[in-house]
Parts: sequence; structure tokens; C-alpha cells
Amino acid sequence: MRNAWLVPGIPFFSFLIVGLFIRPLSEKAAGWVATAALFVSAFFAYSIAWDYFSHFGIGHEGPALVPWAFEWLRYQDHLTATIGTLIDPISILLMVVVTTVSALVHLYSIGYMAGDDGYGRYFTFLNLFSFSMLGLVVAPNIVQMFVCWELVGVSSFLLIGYYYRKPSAVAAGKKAFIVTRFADLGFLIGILILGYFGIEAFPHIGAKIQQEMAGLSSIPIQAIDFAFINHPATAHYILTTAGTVLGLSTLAVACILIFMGCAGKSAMFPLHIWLPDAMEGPTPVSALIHAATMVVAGVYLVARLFPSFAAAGTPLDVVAFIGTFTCAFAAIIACTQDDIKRVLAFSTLSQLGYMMLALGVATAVSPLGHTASMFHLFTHAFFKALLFLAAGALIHGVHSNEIWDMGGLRKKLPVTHLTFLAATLAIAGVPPLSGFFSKDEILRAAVENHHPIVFGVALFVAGLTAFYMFRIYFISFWGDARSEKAEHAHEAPAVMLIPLIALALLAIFAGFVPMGEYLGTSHGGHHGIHWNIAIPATLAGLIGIALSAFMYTGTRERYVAVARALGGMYTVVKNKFYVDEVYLFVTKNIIFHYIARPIAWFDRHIVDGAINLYAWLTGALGRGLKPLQTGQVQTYSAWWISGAVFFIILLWMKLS
Amino acid sequence: MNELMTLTPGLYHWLLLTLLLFSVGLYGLLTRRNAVGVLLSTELMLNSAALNFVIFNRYMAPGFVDGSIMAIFIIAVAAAEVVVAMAIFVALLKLKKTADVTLMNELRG
Amino acid sequence: MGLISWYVVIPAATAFAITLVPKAKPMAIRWVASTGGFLLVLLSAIVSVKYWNLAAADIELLRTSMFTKLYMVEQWTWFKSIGIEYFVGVDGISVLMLDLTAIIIFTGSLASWYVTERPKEFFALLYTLVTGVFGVFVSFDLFLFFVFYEVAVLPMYLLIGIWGTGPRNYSALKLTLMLLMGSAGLLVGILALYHGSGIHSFNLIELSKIHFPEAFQLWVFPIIFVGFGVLGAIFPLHTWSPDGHASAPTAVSMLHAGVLMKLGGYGCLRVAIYLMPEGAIYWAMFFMALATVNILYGSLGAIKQKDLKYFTAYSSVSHCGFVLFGLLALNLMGIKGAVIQMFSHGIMTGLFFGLIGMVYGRTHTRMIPEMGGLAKVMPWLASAFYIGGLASLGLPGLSGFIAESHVFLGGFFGNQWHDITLMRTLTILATLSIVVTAVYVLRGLATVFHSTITNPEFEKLTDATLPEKISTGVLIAALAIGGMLPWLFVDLIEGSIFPFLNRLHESGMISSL
Amino acid sequence: MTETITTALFYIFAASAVLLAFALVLTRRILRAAVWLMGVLFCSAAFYVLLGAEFLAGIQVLVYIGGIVVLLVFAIMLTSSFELLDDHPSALRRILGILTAGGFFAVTALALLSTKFPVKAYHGEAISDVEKIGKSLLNYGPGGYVLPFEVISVLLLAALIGGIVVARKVLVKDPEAKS
Repeated sequence: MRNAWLVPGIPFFSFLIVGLFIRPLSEKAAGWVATAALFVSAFFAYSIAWDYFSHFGIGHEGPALVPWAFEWLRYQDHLTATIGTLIDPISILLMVVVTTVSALVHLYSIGYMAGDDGYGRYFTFLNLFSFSMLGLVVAPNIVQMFVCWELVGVSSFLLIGYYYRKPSAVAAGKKAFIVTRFADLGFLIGILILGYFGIEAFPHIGAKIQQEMAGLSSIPIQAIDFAFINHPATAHYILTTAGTVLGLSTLAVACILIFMGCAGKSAMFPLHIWLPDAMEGPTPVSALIHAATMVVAGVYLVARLFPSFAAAGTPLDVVAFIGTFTCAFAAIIACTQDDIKRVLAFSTLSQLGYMMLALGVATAVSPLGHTASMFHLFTHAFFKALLFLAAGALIHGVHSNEIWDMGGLRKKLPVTHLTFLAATLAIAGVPPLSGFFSKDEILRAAVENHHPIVFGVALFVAGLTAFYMFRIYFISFWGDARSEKAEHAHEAPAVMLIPLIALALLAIFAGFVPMGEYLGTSHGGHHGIHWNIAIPATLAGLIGIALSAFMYTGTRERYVAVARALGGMYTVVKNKFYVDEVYLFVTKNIIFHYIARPIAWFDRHIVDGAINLYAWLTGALGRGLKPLQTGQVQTYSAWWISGAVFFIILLWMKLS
Repeated sequence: MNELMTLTPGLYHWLLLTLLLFSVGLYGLLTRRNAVGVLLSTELMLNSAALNFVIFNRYMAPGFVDGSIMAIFIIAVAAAEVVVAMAIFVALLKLKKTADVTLMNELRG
Repeated sequence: MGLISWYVVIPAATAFAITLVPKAKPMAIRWVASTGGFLLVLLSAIVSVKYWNLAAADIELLRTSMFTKLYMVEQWTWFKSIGIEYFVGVDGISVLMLDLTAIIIFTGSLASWYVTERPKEFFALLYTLVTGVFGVFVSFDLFLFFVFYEVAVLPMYLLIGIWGTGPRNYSALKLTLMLLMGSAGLLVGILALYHGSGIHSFNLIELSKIHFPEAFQLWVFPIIFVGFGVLGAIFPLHTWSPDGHASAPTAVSMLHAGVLMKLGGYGCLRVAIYLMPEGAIYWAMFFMALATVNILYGSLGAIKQKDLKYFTAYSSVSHCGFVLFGLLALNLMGIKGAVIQMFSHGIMTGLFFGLIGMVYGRTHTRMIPEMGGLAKVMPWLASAFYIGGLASLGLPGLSGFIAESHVFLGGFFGNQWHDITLMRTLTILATLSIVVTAVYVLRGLATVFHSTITNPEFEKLTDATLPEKISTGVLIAALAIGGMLPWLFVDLIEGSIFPFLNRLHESGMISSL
Repeated sequence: MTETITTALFYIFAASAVLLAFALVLTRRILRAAVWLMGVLFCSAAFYVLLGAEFLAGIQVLVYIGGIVVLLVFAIMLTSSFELLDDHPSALRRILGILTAGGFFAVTALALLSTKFPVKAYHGEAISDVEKIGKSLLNYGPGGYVLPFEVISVLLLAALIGGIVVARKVLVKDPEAKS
């Protein structure tokens, strides 16, 4: 347990070494060192998981340990930001997922990025990302979470904008960073609120909590540690003493603001515009960052602060509502997209919606949703990463993202085809594979916590997911090659296939991991399948598959007829409900045109003008007095005498 | 004010007279455009000042001669002043081809 | 002669030595200047370590003391009759400022390695200016403080007037006049303090022992605060900064934005808030609102700027707004954040202006739309620019975040004299700036460095040379160390901030009685 | 009897002096102005006589009129070739002149009239007894004027030389201009 800091530590040191020393020397070596570092870090993650569960056993809530921490930045007496590692069931789960997927993506990238001129730079940024993601996962307090949150944002910005010679990639990177940065604003204000009330509550309940937590953490608990924030006494203190803001309790406001940060990072509805554009980055980056790890950071943060979210009540309803809406919204759009990576991006959006709604439906009393969300996160990471990597292999072979350029690749890319099929089955929720189990858990959580609407939408979206996933499967793998590029597409090199196969295996068997046991939240441990929910879910999936088979496998262009039938509706959905255009309009016209430009003008003319006016005035005064000096003696004498007369009069008045 | 009432010329009569002459001279000084005209007016003013000395001497210090001596000195100074003024005037005339004082304003601001 | 006086002697000696070097050998001039800079960095390292050991013991003592404890003090009477003395010393805040100035002058003289036009006078003036700045940070006698303050401000006119670009006469004149207007107010304030105090001395420590009557403080505080605020680019009087920086040569704008603008913040803290706590409490809210305007106004103004230097000048107006905002929060985190922001922003702007100078040296244009795709041609400069940009938008791991998080926490936690909701709204308005900064930084850098190369002859441009690499390297290292290992200097400052707070609380008690 | 005669003489000469002064100031032709100046000086010589300073009246006529005014007339004749002989100041200058001079006159008159001068009774003592003037001019004791006497001689000499130098230099230069 002591060496927990190695998991984020190794990628950090390898980032520094590779970035500063190895990259200039030899790019090849940089690639291998970076990948090796990730594999070592994965090994440590597994060993920690093993130690933890062997030590504390499964089936009950494992304690949250902070085995290693040091005092990083002391704001005030009890407000010290520490850097350390927090080990508890969900952080272990995340550590395992992140390290595995990251290692496999590193391996895959060696093949995918071979020959690219920015090869070394790519791996440095990938290592930076892995370090900041792992730092985020093991963060014991909310400030370290925010620090790594920003670092993750920056590394995603650098990686999306990797092909910096492509203006669209640069714009996408910029968009991603600014949108997430805007969301982090909410997160920052949430931290400020929690920090303030934490400090206010500390004198009263700090000592008790510190004493409780004595055994678990190596340094005294601070006001911003998760252990302190999530503690029921703190929640109670804030709910009772702090006033209400706009009708909501201060804790609720803080949690909603923090959720705004999570919505930004996990691309929930209002702030989802950056994820589809983020596909500009290289495909392994999309696989790692925009499918498996970074986007789930938001879900992880909500899970981490779940006790305070639950205590506050209303934030969980917000989470549930936003999750469900995004889930449906993204699934509908995914059905109409042509670029394979855009489809997968929207499917990620929809699956994230699933995780959020699972958390939203969970309550303090029956946290089944919390486990379901974590389980879905676990399984989704594998099959979504696999989907992206397979898509990468497709793009690598066909050199184009459009699914309409592909066709009949079954024979040309057999391994990719099989792994892609496994992943599609998993995501569609076909029984034996992992997707089925985790989606089933979510649906069960929705039902048990009496959320019928959420359950209905989830079920409908399950069908939709199956539909759009098999749509791209049939278009790209079945039928005959639609373009000459598809004709001589070639199978990906071995180094790319190994990760595909590994992920495929994980996607298939991940379902059997008794997540309830590990997270210790399922009571009585009956892990069996609940047929009354499983059957409708599988049925929805099968209907979806049948529908897409009917539309896209036949020779006749049935889907064209359907598209024309939907008419206007189809184009609206295809353009992603014009949300991007609205954002563009707001930023371009409202902010740049009506705020920034007038301020620049105002500053240049009014404020600057005032100073120049002041200068001109003194000049004018000088010029005004000039004519007094006419140069003629007589005027001077006239002035002199009238001056004398004036003073005599003055004196006269004074004396009399 | 009431000393003026009597006809016989008292101190105030004289003072008013010289003051009037001085003011007329001043007016001439200010309005004359010709340099010589200005000189003439100054001569008038100097003369009225000398007159004043003699008046005060006569009315205020009959036994003394200081007033007259001062008058003599004023006349001497007036002479010197005219010589220098005319010399300058002649030089300026040659240079500026005009005697108009208002044109000689090189020293303006 | 103690250690601290060297801070004034070395730059003055370098300036003098430069005048001795024959005009014909510019290389020798540059070497003398750089060695001067290096010596200063060395000296500030020694002083920091020495201060660290000395101050560690007194932190507990300072928690309750009412007067800043000075170390390595030197005191000689200068004008006995008026009570002016050469009183020099150093405390936590000035040590940090001295380190900043040393780093900036060293990197500044390296960055202006390629000044071809009359380098002799250029470097001599540069080092006189820096002597003034060092003098201000070490002197604790108000008169001496003002003398060095003037020495720091005046060479600026010549430096911008002769070596500047663009409308240099206009901006040089405007800059100097506005700063002198500020220092005129300052002089009035200092003399008011001198006469108001009754004791016959300018010594800051003696003056701090006197409790000035509240009515007196109410009018003297704003005069001194605005006097320093002009240099700290307070809202209405900030217009000299964009013009001044745009036409100043590289090293000068590095020094000016990096260090001189910090003089404003330092002066507000050391003279205005330290001597007149009640005045500070009374005026805090007014100036804090101005500082918030400063922050948002500066960053919003930067979005639409076409010229790289105006772009950075507006961003430094916004960051200086943070310094004033932090100072006026009047609590531990606020003032500590302000001091760290002074240091981190100094380094950041130094890096930015240095880089702009280097890019300008190559592309001979500072217009953002005209440049593009430079990253391919000059990767070192591009990545340095990006690190500077990320630091300025407050990315954790670089010193910008430490300062901004302190200022936000300070602003949000408020103090017991002012209405908490007002301070919170101002803080939330200030936090908006992290988004706006991100927008203009990325917009600017993306257009300049990424996407395709705009005009063909940029292809042939070269990357950074050795002196440029060293100067940017040193600055980036300072940013990274400041960001990753904050405990090094945060405790250094905390010790010397407690006296400010004790004076505020103690005087706060009196004014509220 | 002599009382009324002196009063009559005073008023005659006063009126003529004022009229001549106005004429001097207002005429357009400079030559005539010089003649009016001569008239005013004659009147003031008469005033000296009325005041009992006969010696001064003599000096006035001899030196002032004989010397200075003749010099003035001589200068006017010399420069008569130039066009600006008649002089008509513009209306504005006139008004300003009147205002200033009038203002001065009024204020000084008021000041004079309102002050009480300690007038001493006059019993015919000579105020310009030549012997007394001569003695006091050379008397270097208290109340003596020997220093001013010497200084005035130096002044006259300086003025003489100055006048020649200023005027001559121009003449020398003048021939070249002519040729």
C-alpha cells in the first residue's frame, strides 16, 4: 500500500524524462519508454488492488486509506492542500481501468503513429495525460482533484490540437479547452463554497473527524479533504448553519456548481459541443481520452462526492435529469452521423448519460445506482476503447473516416472485424457480454428507486444504441466495397492488433466481475440476473439490431427512403440540433462583437481619450495666452497702467 | 475737495493742471503710431513731472531749493533721453523703412 | 557595508562599468551587463537562503507582533536635521521581490542581446533603472523609498523614447507624465505622513508606531494608494500601460511590466496599508470594485487586440488587477495571494515580453493576424510562449494557479469589516476572468503559432539562439518551481504578512468601538 | 491787485497749455505736433515764473525748448522723406488710450484730492535763488547734490557718445545699401 504514489508517479517521471531528455535524442525510444512506464504503472495498480482486497476482503464497504501524502500548499491553518493518494474501492477500480486502457493505447499508438513527425511529442503528452488522470483518480482532497482536473484538460487540449497544421484540429482543441474551462469555473466556485464552510465547520467537528480518521491517513485531515467533506457531520453542519441561496441550501448550490464542472468534463448536455469536435485528434487519443478515461472523470467526481450530493438531495435530481436527457439526445443524433468517429463520440455521450442517470437515481439509502454506474464505467471503458481502436484500424486501412467509403471489409480486416463485432455486441447489451450486465444493473437501479420515466428512456435508448451501433457495423463491414480505397484496405500491423484482441477479451469477460461485491454496496450479494428487467432490455437490443439489419444490409437503399420520409426532422438531427451554431453565434457575436470590441474601443477612445484631452487642454491653454504678448510697447504700457489703476482701486476699496 | 472752490490758484489747482497735462501726454504715448509722436508725448509728461516738483517746493517747502534742483536734473535727463531716442529712431528708420511703432513687434510671443 | 546594500551597489556599478567599456565593442558591453545580472541573481539567492534561516525562528513571534521584523538592517543618518536616513533592510515580501527583479534583469539583459543601436547607453540606462527598483524594495525610509522610486521611473522615458518602436515619443511622454502624476500624489502623501506623525523622521518603522488620527488617514490613504495604483495600472489610470509597453523595446517592457508594475502593488502594501490601517478598511471596498473592473476589463480588452504587445499589456493590466484585488481583501490569503501574484505575474510577463521581442526580431511584425504557423519554424519559442500562456491563465503546476487560488479564496472568505455578499459577488466576477483569459490566450497563440504559415518567407526563420534559450529557460524554470513547490516561498511570505493583519485587526477594533 | 493778475495769468496759461497739449496729441501731422510741444513748454515756463522759480523758467526756455525741441524738429525734418508723417491711430487704440489715460487721471486726481498736504504759508521766499541752488549743487554735506551732479554729467556724456555711435553706424552701412 505504501507504494501507492508510484501509480501516478511513474508516468510523471517518465513524462519529464521522455519530454526533456529522450525525445530530442531518439523518437523511437521515447515511444517504448513511455509505453513501458504505463505497463509498470498498470502492474502496480493491479498489485495495490490485490493487496487492498486481500487485506480488507470483499462484500463490505472498504475503508478509504490515504497511505501517502505530503503538505503541498498551506493556504490557512486547517486549509492545507495536500498531495497524496486515496485508496478506496472506486479509486482502485478507476486506477485499474485507466492504467490498463492507457497502457494498451500506448502500445497501439506505437503502430498507429509510426512515421509521424511529432511522434516523441505525442508520447510525452500521452504520458502527461496518464499522469494527470491517475493523479485525479487518487486525489484525497478537492484541490488536488482540481489541479489534476486542469492538467487533464490541458493535455486533452494539446492532444486534440496535435495535428496543429490542420486549422480544424487547432480550433477543436481550443474549443474543448475553453468549454471545459468554463465548466471548471463552476467547479472552482463550488470549491470556494465548500472550503469556506469547511473552515467554518472545522473548529466544531474537525477534531472528532480527525480522531476518527487517525488510523487511515498519514497526515491530519484538512477542511478540504474528501473524508471531511463527505462526513455526515459536515453535511449536517452546512445544511443547518449556512443559509439558503435562491431557495436551495448552500450545500445543494455547491454540489450543483461542482456538477457543472463534471458536466463540462463529461460532456453532458449543455456543454457537450466539444466532444464531437475532439475527434480531430489522433484516434488512439480519442480512444483513451474521449472514450475511456477523461470523460468519465466527471462521473468519478460525482461518485466521489456522492455522500454530500445525496445529503443535499436536489443535486441528484439535476444529475438524473441531465443524464437522461443527454442519453436520449446523443443516441438520436448518433443515428444520423456519417463519420465513424463522430458516431462513436455521440455513443460515448449517450453511455456517459447512462452513468450519470445511474448516479442520479441512486440515494443514500439504496446506493445501487452508484455501483451500477461504476460497473458501467468499468465495462464501457473497455468496449468503447476497443471500438475506437478498431475504428482507428479501419481508418488506418481505408484512410478515411466516412463510413460510406468503407464496405465489405469483413474479409480484408478479419481481426478488426471480429473484435469490432464483439464490442458492438457488448455495447448493444447482448446477454453474455459485459454491456448487458452493467446496463441491466442501471435499469434495475432505476426501477428499484422508483424512477419509471428514467427506466423507460433508458430502455428506449438501449434499443437505439443497438440500432446505430449495428448501422455502422453493417455499413462498414458488410455489403461490397463502396470506394476503391476500401478495395485494397489492408489489415493493421501486429502491434495494433494485440491491444484490440486484449480489449476484446476484457469486453467479453468484464461482465462476470461481481462489482457489487467489490464496491460493497449490494446488500446480500445476490448478484444473479433479474429476469424481469433483463428480458425487456435484451428484447430492445435485438429489435434495434434487427431494424438496422433490415435497413442497411439489403441491396436496395431502404435507409434513403426512411431518411426522406422523416424529411426536415432528419436534417435537424443530422446537424446536431444546431447547438454548435447557437454557441458560435453567442460567442462570436454577443461576446466578441458586443462586449470585447466595445471595451477595446472604449479603452482606446474614452479612457485614453480623456488623458489625451487633458493633455490637449493644457496645450490649448498655453496657445490661448500667447496673443497677450503682442510685441508692441504700447500694449504693454497700457496693460501696466491699467494694472496699476486696478490695484489702486482695489487698495482704495480695501482702505475705505 | 473744498479747496478747489476758491478761484485763486492753490496747491490743488496746480496739481490738477499738471495731472491733466500728464494724462494727455499718457494718452499720446499710448495712441501715437509715429515714433517721434511717442517721443513728444513723453517730453510733455516729463515736463509736467518737473512742474510738480516746483509746485510742491513752492507750497510745501518755501525756504528750500530742492524742488528746483530736481527740475533741473529732470531737464538734463530729458535731454539725454531725447538724444538716445532719436538715435535709435533714426537707426530703426533706416532699417525698417518706416517710423510706425506698431510694426516693430519682433519680440511678440 | 552589509549584504543588502550590495543590491544597490552592484547594478549601479554595472551601469558605471558599462559606460567605461569602449563603444566599439558591443560584445563586451553585453557581457558586462549579463555578468551584472548574474551577480544579482547570485546575491538574491544568498540573501533568500540567509533570510530563510533567520526568519524560520521568528514565524511564531511574528504571529502576534505589530511591526514587520527586518533582517540584515543597515542604518546611516543622511540628513540629520530633517530626520532622513539610509535605512535599508529586508523582510519576507521584499526578499521575494528582490529575487523577481534579479531574475528579470538577468533574463532581460540576455533577451536584449541583439540590441544594435547604441547598446552602451541602452544597458547603462537599463541598469540605472534597475538600481532604482532594487533600492525601492530594500529601503525602509520613506524619503529614500521615494528617491529610488523616481530613479526607477525616469530612465523609462529615454529608454522608450530612443529605442522604442511605433509612436514612441507619444507613448514615452504619456507613460512618464502619468507616472510622475502618480508620484506627485505620492510625494504629497509622504510629506503628509511626515508632518502628521509629529516625530521628526521618515523611518517606516518609527512611523508605524504612531497611530494617525482616522480623519487624517481617510484622505491620505487614497492619495498614496492612487499614487502607487497608477503604477499598478488601476482602472481609470491604466491607459499608459498598453501604449507604453507596445512601443518599449523588449528588455524595457520586460522590466517595466515585470517589475515596475509590482512596485505599485508593493508600495500600496508597504506604505498605504501598513501605515494607515483604518484608511485601508474605509477605502477597501471602493478600490476592490475598481480592481475587479481592472481584472475583467483588462482580459476582455485583450481579446480584440491585434498587436501582440497590446495583447500582453492588457493581460498584465488584468493580472495587476489581481494584485490589487488580493491586497484589498485584507485577510491572510488575500495579501499572500497578492504577493505571490506579484512574483508569478512578474516572471510571466517577463517571459511573454521577452518572447515577443524574440519573435519580433525574426518576423519584424507584431500583428497577430499577419503571423501564423510559426510553431513549425521555431518550436522552442512556440512551446515557451505556450507555457507562458498557460501560466497566465492559471494552469495548476505553474505559479499562476497558486497566486490566483489564494486571491480567490481570500476574496471569497472576506473579512470582518466588510459585507461578505458584496465581496463574494466581486470574487465571482473576478473568477470569470479565468475563462476570458483562456479565451484570449488560446485565440492569440493559436493564430500566431498554429495552422498554416501565412507568408512564405517565415519558412526561413531560425529557432531560439543560446542566450535566448537561457533567458526563456530560467524564466520557465522559475514558473515551474513556483508552481510545483510552493511551500518553498509561501512560508517565507506568511511570516511577514501577520504584522499587517494584526495592525488591521487592532485598528479595526478601535474604529469599530 | 497782483493776486488777481496772477490768478488771471494762471488761468490763461493753464487753458492754453491744456489746449496745446491736446493739439500735440491729436494732430495728424508730426511737424505741427512739435510746434505745439514748443507752445506747451513756453506755458510751463510761464508757470515756473508764476510759482516764483524764474531761474528755472530761464533754463526751461534755453535748454528745453532751445535744445531738445530743436533737435526733435531737426530729426523730423531729416526723416520727412519717409511716408508716415501723418499719424492716424485706429479707433480701438484711441478708445483704449482714452480709457487708460482717463482711468489714470481719475484715480490719481481722487488720490490727490483726498490727501491732506501740509501747505505752508508762502511769504515770497525765493524758491529758485540761484546762489542757493549753486551752493547746494556743489555742497557735499548732508542735503548736498554733488554726487547727482557728477553722475548727471557722466550720463550726458554717455548719451552723447551713444547717440553718435548708434546713428553713425547706420550711416556707414547706408551708402552700400544706396549704391
